[in-house]
Amino acid sequence: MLIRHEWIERNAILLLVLVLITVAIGGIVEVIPLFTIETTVEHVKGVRPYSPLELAGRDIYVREGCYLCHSQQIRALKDEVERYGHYSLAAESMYDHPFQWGSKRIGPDLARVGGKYSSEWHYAHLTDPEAVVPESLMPRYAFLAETPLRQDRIAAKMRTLRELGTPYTDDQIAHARDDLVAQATVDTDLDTFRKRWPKAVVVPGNANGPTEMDALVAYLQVLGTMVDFADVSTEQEKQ
Amino acid sequence: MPTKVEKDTFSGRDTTGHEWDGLKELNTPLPKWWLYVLAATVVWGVALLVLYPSIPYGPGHTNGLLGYSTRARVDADVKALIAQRAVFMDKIAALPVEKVKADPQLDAMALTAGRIAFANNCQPCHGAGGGGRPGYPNLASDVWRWGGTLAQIERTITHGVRSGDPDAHVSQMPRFGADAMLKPEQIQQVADYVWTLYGNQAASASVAAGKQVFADNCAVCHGDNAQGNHDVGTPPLRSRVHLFANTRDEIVAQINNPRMGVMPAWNKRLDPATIRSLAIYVHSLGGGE
Amino acid sequence: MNRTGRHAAEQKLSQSGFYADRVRVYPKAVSGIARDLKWAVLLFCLTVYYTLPWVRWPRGPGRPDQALLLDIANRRFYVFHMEFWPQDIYFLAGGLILGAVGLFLVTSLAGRIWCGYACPQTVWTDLFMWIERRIEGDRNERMRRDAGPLTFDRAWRKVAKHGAWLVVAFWTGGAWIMYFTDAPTVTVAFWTGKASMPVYGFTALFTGTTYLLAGWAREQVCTYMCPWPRFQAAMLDEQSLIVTYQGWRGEPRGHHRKDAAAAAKFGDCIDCRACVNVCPTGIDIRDGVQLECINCGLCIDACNEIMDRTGGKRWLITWDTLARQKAKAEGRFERFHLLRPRTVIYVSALVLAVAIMGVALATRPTQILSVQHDRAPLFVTLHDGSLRNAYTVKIANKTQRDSVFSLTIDGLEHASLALAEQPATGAELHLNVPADSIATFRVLAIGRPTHLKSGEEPIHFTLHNTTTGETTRTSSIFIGPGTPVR
Amino acid sequence: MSAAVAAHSEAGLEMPVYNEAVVRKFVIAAMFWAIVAFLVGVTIAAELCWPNISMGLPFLNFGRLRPVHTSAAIFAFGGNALFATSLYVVQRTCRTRLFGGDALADFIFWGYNFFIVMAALSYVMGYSRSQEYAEPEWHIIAFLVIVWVAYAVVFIGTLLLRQEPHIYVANWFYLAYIITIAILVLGNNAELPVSFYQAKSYSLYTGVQGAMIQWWYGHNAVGFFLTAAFLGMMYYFVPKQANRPVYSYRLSVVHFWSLIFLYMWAGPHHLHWTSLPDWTQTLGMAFSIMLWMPSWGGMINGLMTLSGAWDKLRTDPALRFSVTAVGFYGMSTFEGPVMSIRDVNALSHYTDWTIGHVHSGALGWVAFISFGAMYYLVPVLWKRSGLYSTRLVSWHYWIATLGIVLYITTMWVAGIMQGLMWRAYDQFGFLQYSFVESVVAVHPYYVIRLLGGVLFLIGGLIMAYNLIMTVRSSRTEPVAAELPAGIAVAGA
Repeated sequence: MLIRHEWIERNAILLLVLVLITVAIGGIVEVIPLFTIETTVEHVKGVRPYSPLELAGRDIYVREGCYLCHSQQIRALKDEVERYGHYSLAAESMYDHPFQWGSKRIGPDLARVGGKYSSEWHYAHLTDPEAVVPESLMPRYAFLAETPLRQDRIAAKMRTLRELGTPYTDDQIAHARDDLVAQATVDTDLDTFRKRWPKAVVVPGNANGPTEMDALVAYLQVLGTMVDFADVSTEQEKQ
Repeated sequence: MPTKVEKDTFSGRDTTGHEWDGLKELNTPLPKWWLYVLAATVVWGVALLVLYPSIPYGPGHTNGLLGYSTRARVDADVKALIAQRAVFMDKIAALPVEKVKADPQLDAMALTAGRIAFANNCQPCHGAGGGGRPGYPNLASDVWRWGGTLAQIERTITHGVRSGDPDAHVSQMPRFGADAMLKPEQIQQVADYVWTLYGNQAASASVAAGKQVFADNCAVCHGDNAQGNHDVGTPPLRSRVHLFANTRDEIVAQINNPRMGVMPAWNKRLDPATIRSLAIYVHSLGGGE
Repeated sequence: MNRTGRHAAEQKLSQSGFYADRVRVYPKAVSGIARDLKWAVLLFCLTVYYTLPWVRWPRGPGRPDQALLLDIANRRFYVFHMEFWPQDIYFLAGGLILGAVGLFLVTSLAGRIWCGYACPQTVWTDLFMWIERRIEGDRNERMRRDAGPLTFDRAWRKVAKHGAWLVVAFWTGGAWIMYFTDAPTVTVAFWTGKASMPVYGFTALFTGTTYLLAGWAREQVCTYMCPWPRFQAAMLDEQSLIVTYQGWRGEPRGHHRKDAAAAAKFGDCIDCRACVNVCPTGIDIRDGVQLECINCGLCIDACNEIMDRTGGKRWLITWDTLARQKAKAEGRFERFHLLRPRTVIYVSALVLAVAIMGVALATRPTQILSVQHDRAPLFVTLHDGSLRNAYTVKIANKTQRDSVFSLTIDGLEHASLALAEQPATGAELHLNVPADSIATFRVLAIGRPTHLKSGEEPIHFTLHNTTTGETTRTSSIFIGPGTPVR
Repeated sequence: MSAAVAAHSEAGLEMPVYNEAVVRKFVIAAMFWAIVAFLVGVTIAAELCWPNISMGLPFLNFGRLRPVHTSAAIFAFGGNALFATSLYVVQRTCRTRLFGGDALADFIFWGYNFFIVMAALSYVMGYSRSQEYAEPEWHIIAFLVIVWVAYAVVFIGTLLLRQEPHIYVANWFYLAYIITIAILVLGNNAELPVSFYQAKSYSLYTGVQGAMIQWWYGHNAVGFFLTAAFLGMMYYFVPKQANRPVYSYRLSVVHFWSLIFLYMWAGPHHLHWTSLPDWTQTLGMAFSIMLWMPSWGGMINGLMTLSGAWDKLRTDPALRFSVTAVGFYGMSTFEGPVMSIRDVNALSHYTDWTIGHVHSGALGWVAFISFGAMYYLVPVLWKRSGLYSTRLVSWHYWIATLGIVLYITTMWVAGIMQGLMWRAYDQFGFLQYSFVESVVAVHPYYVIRLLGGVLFLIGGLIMAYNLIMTVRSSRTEPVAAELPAGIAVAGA
């Protein structure tokens, strides 16, 4: 074996090729089956693509690096299930480009923060976390409430995601900007909106159009609320 | 470069015979303990692969000899926890709500069970912590339509309001304006009167007239002093907390064509212990009578 | 340079074979001051280790009476009269930092004496070697037996040795468990088969690791695996007191001293190899400081013994600093430099850290107050227009007595407090918290603040233990309409 | 070295003239980015003690500065140190000037550092993919790919032109790192821009597959960027500084191949108990455990190379850094497999234990081995007779070591405490602590951690001063002739 190694040491290209093969194996065995094994993403009802305002909010979540302090992944451990709710399913992040499971909890997990607190609380908390949670280590995000949300790109973003496999319908993309505004307006007629985006949470918004904070709160309020676990059997949860 | 196997004077070992920029390598064999530990970790690793779900193939993966699954394990853990608490839940189901409240252990259990049940069932309408929202009562305040004692709350949850359940709370406020039971100016007068009960100012003549209209038409349900009546579900109007009519215009609208809430009966969805726990939790939100 | 037979053996191996057989070290028994010191430290450490779990410390009814008990399951750590909660775990961090700085200090003063005397690996290896020697004899005897055929004599001794090792290892692993659960209880449970699986599992684990590390791996742990020798090697300097062969005195070495003329050519070292034979890591100290040396000083004892016997001068191998050795070789005198910037900094850091921890320990609060404002709803309007905020109040009573705490609030106009469960309100709440426990209360604060600044105001809670008189304050907030946004 | 020179002159061979100019540039950049990385690290550590020192300014918030810290530490400081040493080592051990000409080498330098600046600016301005250690948006990555291909061409070209029959072991590791990082970056950065004119893009992968690919990338960024490549650095500088042959060629062979094979499997241990399927988690755990000895192979080779040169530790301060680095490497590669065990991970994951573990590797191993290499390289590259002050090196060493001790002990204890508090139940079977109580409890640890970071930063500043003075002071006379074997010492 060691004698043959001399061959490798004397031939840079051979060394390169062998290294390439050696390092490729692990990734191939671990990654590819995740696409081919059908149970990897559970078949549960309720998970829908993000509404325009939620998607915009999610982009802000991604931009600000929230994942560095907050996980979005309830592990299958007793205490986490008790603290945060049903453990996360792979299906629940199937439209997340990219996933935001996180790796550190400086703050609590957010996988099921949707509906847990009032929207008013989220506004107050994002503006000045210490005002509502004096022990908080979170920085202030008051500037989000002063920054109007860019509305012109939302349809393009949804089209990009559709190319990547997110099942946005033509109807949804056609109404993207209307829905973006509607979800941040309390008194709009919501019937068509609700049909397109079930379970979406309408946030207060203001007369000048939605701000970045409106979008972020809409996103936070939908987190973990899409799947109704009363309808999910343990068989469906098997991976 | 000419290569030559040399002997290292310090360790007495041979070099491999090559030299790079003055660097040489000894041809020392591998430490035996290193190989042993490597072998041991490989055995350990392979054992894990055999015992647990591990090897993927096309459409599936091996399940391992132990039949282990993290999700099955956590489901079992949570079940065990529920079983540990079930001892208490059975007692909660067997005792009347006041007795449960009086027992500190059962009370603690009921509060926790109630908190979880509330988040899953009640929160969508009544808001987190029972904070309420327009049209849905705030359960944390001290204003009650159908009564805020433990027994009253339990009954409301069990049978609901205008839910179709035979024992549900039912009451109907007449459409004083839409059905022309009061004249428009009378409605304005009584609205002025009610507006003052909220702690606001209005023209005194109109208020006096409104007070009379109220005594003739409204006091029978809302009480002589507008204090409300739990039997018929009328809210106290002399208050700062209101469900549908927070502005004067809304008061007028409510008298013209009243809106009335509906709450489902929960006895078909939740077991008695959970309902009892919910009652104790809601009672603890701060407004319990 | 004189290379030893060990290297000759390795040399043979290096020419063939994929892996190297380990070169066995057969340390010879020795007596002397270093050995006595090592025995004393060993005896002390092992006595403490094996008996400490059995020392009792009455703490009153219903409470553990073990002097040192790390009760992981209930998250309480008992150390004599002190009791630690998970929140006090920073004392562990403090202890670790103290330990690290302490080791830095000791190393810069006196080299690897931790490795040579007090490290558990050394202590148990020493113990295991002592057993080995009682059963298989001293160095020469062991080497002869191992080289010879497998006779009955050799076989029973091997079996006896490993048996004895396993017993000691088991005893060690068992004692470890006793630090985490009541010693008498677990002992009875263990032998009646009623102990939990983790107890048996961890006993087996620690039995196995003790047996392997102290019986088999021995010096290889120090040479290859332990990171500490790397750090300490980097921490030694010219002024550290280490085991040193006084080359200027010993060289040239040689044992042909038939006549005076020949003797005059040689230094004091007669090249008897006694220092090599006793070394537990199998090195030759005469080659100077090296990676494997654990500073145990057994070679000093061996050399002194030989010198006494041959009429030579003692302390050819001794504890000394490199700077002094250099000076001596040049015929100069050099003092010890115990006070150097490094040691001074370490000592001051240690003193400071000990002082801080001492003060923290002495003034450790016996109660903790945690107040969290409810997030939903942020506030409630009552029928009379006053505002109410709810708080989750946790009180940890770390004393051993059931206590009544009074809770008051300041900073809020027209304030009153109530428990969510009880309608009665007042300026002060009286809360019962049982001994050694945390109690949670849902506290409602009602007020009529006339001017809430930007929707919220800071308020303060004061907790007073009516039994001990201790007072704790913490701040929180009171929220009303007109919260910062919208 | 002197032996080699002698051999050359005997054989009548010309010593090739190496491209050291580009190595010098990379050394300067590495030193600069080291200070930046430590400074930003200290800043965000302070923000975790007192969050409002960011004053609510978006570009100072933790979420935007933390990627600046990690990128500056790993890719800017670590990366420039790796470029400097790999290009230095490959020339010398192949006895040939860099392939591709000086312009291409300079392009790598300016290109890579431009990439760093672009990435850092993009984070603070609010462009991030929010994938750990892979935050830059698509256009920055596209640029990086060009630079990296140039790097691979130069490195492999130099290997092909080598004047030595065999490829030295350090170059195996450097080569593996260059190839693998290329695969990882391409694999994990597969993304579709919203428009060619916008920075925003969406990853091709979602949820569970995205998570697996991210940690296949993330763990092997550790495995190849921070481990294999720095082992390459060790394989040149430790034997060089000790002036001893490498301990075991056979161990190099076995641990090299086992390390690069096994490392690629270990990613899923970052996703224990999550919605990643159990089978993948088991693979990750099993291979992480098997990785222990291959990792330690490097440690053994580094340390045992020093036998026979142990006394050099006292005379060569740079070697002191290298040896301590190998010690920390051994500690963190033991801790890693332990933390990959599913039940240990249940406690340690999401806590500060992980942070402590990462920093015992990053500060103790990566930074220290780089410091050792840089203290060696600067006098050699600038042809000085020695370092400006060895006493300052000692100060750097002691201050930095104390900083690491404070950092990793507090984070370890804080992490265990968080883990215990999160899973604590009371006697009725209800959770004992709310999350925010664990936040309050870690505050003192965060303050001590900050102190540890400040000490490490001070050490870095001392080093920068020392190296600048080495180049500029008249105390370290320039030497025209060949290089010293170890480090000669000018000042005391």
